Amino acid sequence: MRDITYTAALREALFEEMEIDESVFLIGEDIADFGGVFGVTKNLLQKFGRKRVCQTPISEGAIIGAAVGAAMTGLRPVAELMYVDFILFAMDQTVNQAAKLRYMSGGTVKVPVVIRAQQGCGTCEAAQHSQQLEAWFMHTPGLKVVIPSNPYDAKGLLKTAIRDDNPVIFLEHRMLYSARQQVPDDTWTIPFGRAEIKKSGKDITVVATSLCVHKALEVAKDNHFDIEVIDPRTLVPLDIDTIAESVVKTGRLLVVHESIAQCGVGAEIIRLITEQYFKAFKTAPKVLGGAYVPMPFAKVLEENAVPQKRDIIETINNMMKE
Amino acid sequence: MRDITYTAALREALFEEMEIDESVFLIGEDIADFGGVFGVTKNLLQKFGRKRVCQTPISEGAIIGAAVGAAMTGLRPVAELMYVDFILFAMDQTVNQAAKLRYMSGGTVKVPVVIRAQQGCGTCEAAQHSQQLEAWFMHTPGLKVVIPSNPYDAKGLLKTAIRDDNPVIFLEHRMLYSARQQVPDDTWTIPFGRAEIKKSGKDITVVATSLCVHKALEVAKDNHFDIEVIDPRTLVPLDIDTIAESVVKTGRLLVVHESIAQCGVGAEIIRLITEQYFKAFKTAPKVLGGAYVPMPFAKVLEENAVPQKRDIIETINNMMKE
Amino acid sequence: MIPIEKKIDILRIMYLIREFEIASRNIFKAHLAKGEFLGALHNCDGQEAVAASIGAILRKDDYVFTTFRGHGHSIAKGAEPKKMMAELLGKKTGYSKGRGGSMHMFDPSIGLMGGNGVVGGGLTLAVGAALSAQYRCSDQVSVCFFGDGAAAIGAFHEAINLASLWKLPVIFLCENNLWAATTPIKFGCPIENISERAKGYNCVGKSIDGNDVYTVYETFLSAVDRGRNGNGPSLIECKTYRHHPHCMVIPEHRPKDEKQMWLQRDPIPKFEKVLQNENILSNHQQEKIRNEIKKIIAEAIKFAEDSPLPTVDTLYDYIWA
Amino acid sequence: MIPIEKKIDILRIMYLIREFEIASRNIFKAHLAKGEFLGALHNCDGQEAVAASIGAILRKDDYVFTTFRGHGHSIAKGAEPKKMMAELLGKKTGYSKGRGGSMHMFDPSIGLMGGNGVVGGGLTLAVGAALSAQYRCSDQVSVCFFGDGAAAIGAFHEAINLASLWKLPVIFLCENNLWAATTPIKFGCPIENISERAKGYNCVGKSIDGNDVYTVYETFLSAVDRGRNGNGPSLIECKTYRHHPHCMVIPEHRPKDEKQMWLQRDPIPKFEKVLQNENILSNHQQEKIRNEIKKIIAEAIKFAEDSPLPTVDTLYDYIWA
Ligand SMILES: Cc1ncc(C[n+]2csc(CCOP(=O)(O)OP(=O)(O)O)c2C)c(N)n1
Ligand SMILES: Cc1ncc(C[n+]2csc(CCOP(=O)(O)OP(=O)(O)O)c2C)c(N)n1
Ligand SMILES: [Mg+2]
Ligand SMILES: [Mg+2]
Repeated sequence: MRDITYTAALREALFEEMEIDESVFLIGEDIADFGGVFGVTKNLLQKFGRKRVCQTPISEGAIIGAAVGAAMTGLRPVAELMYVDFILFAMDQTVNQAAKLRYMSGGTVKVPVVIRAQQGCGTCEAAQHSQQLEAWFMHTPGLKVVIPSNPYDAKGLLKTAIRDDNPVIFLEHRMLYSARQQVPDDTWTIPFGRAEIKKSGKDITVVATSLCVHKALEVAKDNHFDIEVIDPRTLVPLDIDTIAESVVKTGRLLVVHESIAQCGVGAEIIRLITEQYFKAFKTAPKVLGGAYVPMPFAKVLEENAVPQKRDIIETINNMMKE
Repeated sequence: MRDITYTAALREALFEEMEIDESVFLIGEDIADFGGVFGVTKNLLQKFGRKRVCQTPISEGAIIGAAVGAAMTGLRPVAELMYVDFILFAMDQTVNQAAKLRYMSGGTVKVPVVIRAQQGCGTCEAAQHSQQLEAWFMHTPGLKVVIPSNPYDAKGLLKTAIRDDNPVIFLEHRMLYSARQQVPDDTWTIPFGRAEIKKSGKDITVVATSLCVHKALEVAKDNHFDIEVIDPRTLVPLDIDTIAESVVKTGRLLVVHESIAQCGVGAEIIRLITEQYFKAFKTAPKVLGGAYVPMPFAKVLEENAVPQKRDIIETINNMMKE
Repeated sequence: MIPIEKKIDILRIMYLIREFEIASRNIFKAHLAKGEFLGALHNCDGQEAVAASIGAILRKDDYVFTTFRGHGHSIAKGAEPKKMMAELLGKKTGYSKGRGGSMHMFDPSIGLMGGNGVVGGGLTLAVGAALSAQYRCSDQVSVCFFGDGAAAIGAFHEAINLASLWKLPVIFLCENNLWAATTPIKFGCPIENISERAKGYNCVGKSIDGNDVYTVYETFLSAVDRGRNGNGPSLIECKTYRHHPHCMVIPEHRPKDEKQMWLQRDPIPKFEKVLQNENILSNHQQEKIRNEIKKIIAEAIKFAEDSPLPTVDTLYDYIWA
Repeated sequence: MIPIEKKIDILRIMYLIREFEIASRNIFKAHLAKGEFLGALHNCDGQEAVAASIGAILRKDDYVFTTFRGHGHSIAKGAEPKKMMAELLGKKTGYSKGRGGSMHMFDPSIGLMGGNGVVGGGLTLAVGAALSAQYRCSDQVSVCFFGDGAAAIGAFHEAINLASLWKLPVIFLCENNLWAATTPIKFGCPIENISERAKGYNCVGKSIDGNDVYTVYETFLSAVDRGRNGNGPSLIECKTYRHHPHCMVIPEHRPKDEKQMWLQRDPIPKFEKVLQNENILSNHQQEKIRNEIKKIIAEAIKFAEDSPLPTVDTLYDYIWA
């Protein structure tokens, strides 16, 4: 075993897949000489050269479009968006094109592209640098959506994403880049669609994503209730069975994520479980999501715009009371 | 009373507001001489001239951006997008800019822009012309979302939208343009945030939007269950109280819309009602939404990708059995 | 310069495109009369010289990204009329198995990378295909068709900028038919020749008569050479005209005399005359080809009509690879 | 040509910008040392000649759309350093009441239409403000600042095309500081002068020395006249350089000699020398202004530090008008 960061884990995944498969290449802003603003692609230029580490102008539409076109014609591009907010300049390419090309072509076209994007909050970068858009992508048929919460998952899932023959949106949280974890010495992949029970418990099921997995785990650690914490890891495909099984056991469901609650991932999970496992509930399921507000700048406001440990504790206490 | 189409209702709203307020103007593709591909702006050029009916190049980003910039500086633009699918080229302007400018500026900037967009399916135009994106906009703090289902609502809500000081996404369904209705001779407005009970009933609450309101009403008309049909009319703000009251009465909730079910409007309504009125449910609430598939071309597939009357009937029957 | 057989081929393809468009309109009208709407139909009659000339130069493995008005480009790239016709009717045997319709026909095996319902939607994708060709050290080129209207979309700028920076083998082929839906070119573009924009990207630009086969052929040939030889993209603007309104549901609104003038420049009789003057084409031969084409179209219609619709249980097929 | 007081004003504003930037860096560093991250800070030291010259020409009611690197433009447009400083600290008294931070300072009452965190995010908005001016028959102009990096974004194309078509009073002001974050201009733009693109839109384009006050002033003045007189937009490229890395968290990576060369072209000593040669500026006067500026900055810092943070109960304020 060895200790690596989330950033290093991602870099290892890129490195290994680029070594194995010549058709894998990187495309994005500031990714070559500098190694990416968050350092994920550091040294990959030195190893693989400019042909495979393509540093672009600031043209998000062309970055994603070029990646999609390359994917349609035999390559396996991994595009990097510095902040997911900037995908708003590339939504046609992502949603009208990447997501739909295979279906519209009756299965004759294949689009094995990975779009890595950094998202999250916690660094006071305000409304145009703090969106978390996984719910939109879940709402878009044809996109797989991956949202790893730790180094092990990040590496294993990114390798799987690169090997997947479909467009994958791969969402990294910027407060996780420095997260460390013990991982095996040799390499691994993680299949899509397998949630992980990060801590088992019998009183309440907490489904959390990305950074919130850690908040939920901390709450679970020294709580007087026996909390089960599940990380779906991939939202499309979503391992609803693991969540359902847990809810059947605990009778209580709380979903926690930083992205906006309205029409969000939590709402979707509640819909799925409620429709099929309604009788399992001992109490009303609940979502703790981002506040309905463009992300404010000031720390004191930013902190209060996303669920914190105290909110999770309070909500669990209330739910256990009912 | 008189009989008008949805198209005429929208045109009346534009006409009246343009007459009352010099700062209202129209901007979009093919809207001047031709009067818009769906005819909504017909004859407005003749009445108001090119200054107020601005026909643009095919530049969705610039259309929305220019409208937002004009709104920031004293005008009240009404932008038209021929198909909501094309807003994917204007997402930065809509979501990063329009939705956030007021908040980011601490309330010093005002963005009274209306973005009218046509959406829907039923005309075999396939995946890039059939998206229905209201859920995304609900997920975006700072945007109001209006989705009228008949001529009376279309006119009254569009007038309110134009007078609103915030960005409003106004979503018209293309199969509704020819819908007719008896309306008053004089004019009217409809406040945002007031759902309408289109038919009252005591057995089950059906919340439906846009074209699905009509399907739900037809089902309700000759059904042996006493169905209550609610049309929220505006999704932001959402009149959750009217829905909740109904569910408290009926104990059953079905949401029907054409847009994708995953992370959709129905999921959100279920989340809200479940969190607060869980005990009211006699049976599991349910969403009938668009199939998880890019919209297919062939009629036989397209029809089966969105809820039809038979689906509503079947679902209600199942829910009433439980 | 152009081999004789190639010239005849080009004419043949022009006929085929024209007949396909006529037939597709008839089919759509017939269905409409029965109350069946088959979606949007954007025909390209009048613009055949561009598609056919280009088709005659491209290799099978070159890429073509077309638009919602893509029947001509598809036929010129080698698409089979019967699978196209079947797709128009939403049949299981169509190019996209009924998922795509008129705007979305794909056949990667002949380099046909599909139509696009989004104006300018193919611009950046074509750049990606060219990047892929460069990456694989193949000498394929990637051709992106777009209209005068599409030249106003931001993706145009991003695509040509990236292609020029990376010297990618893309040919940006703008068919300037003077109108974007109901909007005249002067409402969309403040300069005379769209190709002038090429300079702003250190890219080669040419504006030419798009109804003249030889001109299109020569210009395109040098652009393809440029691409294959690693000398980067080209922006070619072909001035042309569509003979019919924007799509089936939009009535004619263009000035009568403008249309009349362009009908007189119809590329098909124009090219026939050229070939007759060169003594390459006899009346008899012309008749023979036309008859062959008619037969192909008739067979395509029959194939399409006889083909089964997709079944509802296949709704979810082809979302994932 | 430029009145003497105006010249001194320009220098004053250049000093003010420089001192503001120095102070903001110090504050950020001090907070960082305490483990408090104040978001991204993009300073503009080195680019003051552009902002100050332009500010000296614009009227209060003209519009300015700036970027994430917008302190200089804001100060030049008349923003108060104390409210800016307060916003940097996320205080309730800041321009955006703590919602915006460094990248998002707005004051419509002085025509400051805000910074933008999105590269190129302001381009189309500025066109809208110009449209509004034209619509209201005011003779305001709308200035959009953007970087060399932003010139690659599709919105650039859509914005300038629309502005040219409609002859809108926009000045597209590109500060080409040779780098976009860590990317050199040659990776982003295949031509020497970005302003050459203006021709492709029938728009006036000029590339100039952005570190020379008089050049910027004259060029900008004629662009403003053009706009006010209804003669449409201009694209002005000012070649300049930032003295510091892209933002606080990115280390310096630019070639030493390039930086050294540009430091020698620092617009402030350069303009001081001009004024001294013109006998407009004495050492004493210079000292006096510098001291005034230092005082303004010190007061701004005190104001900012003394101001209260927004309270949590106001989180949802200012979403809706
Ligand atoms: C992004 C986008 N905006 C608008 C439309 C609607 N639309 C379809 S075709 C068309 C006109 C296109 O004109 P042009 O590019 O000149 O192509 P042509 O129809 O002349 O072949 C428009 C506006 C669209 N499909 N996509
Ligand atoms: C659309 C978008 N893409 C990427 C970024 C990240 N980013 C912020 S500033 C910057 C570089 C901008 O360069 P330039 O336009 O030259 O302005 P400068 O920083 O030199 O003032 C980048 C890539 C962004 N904010 N927005
Ligand atoms: Mg055209
Ligand atoms: Mg720069």
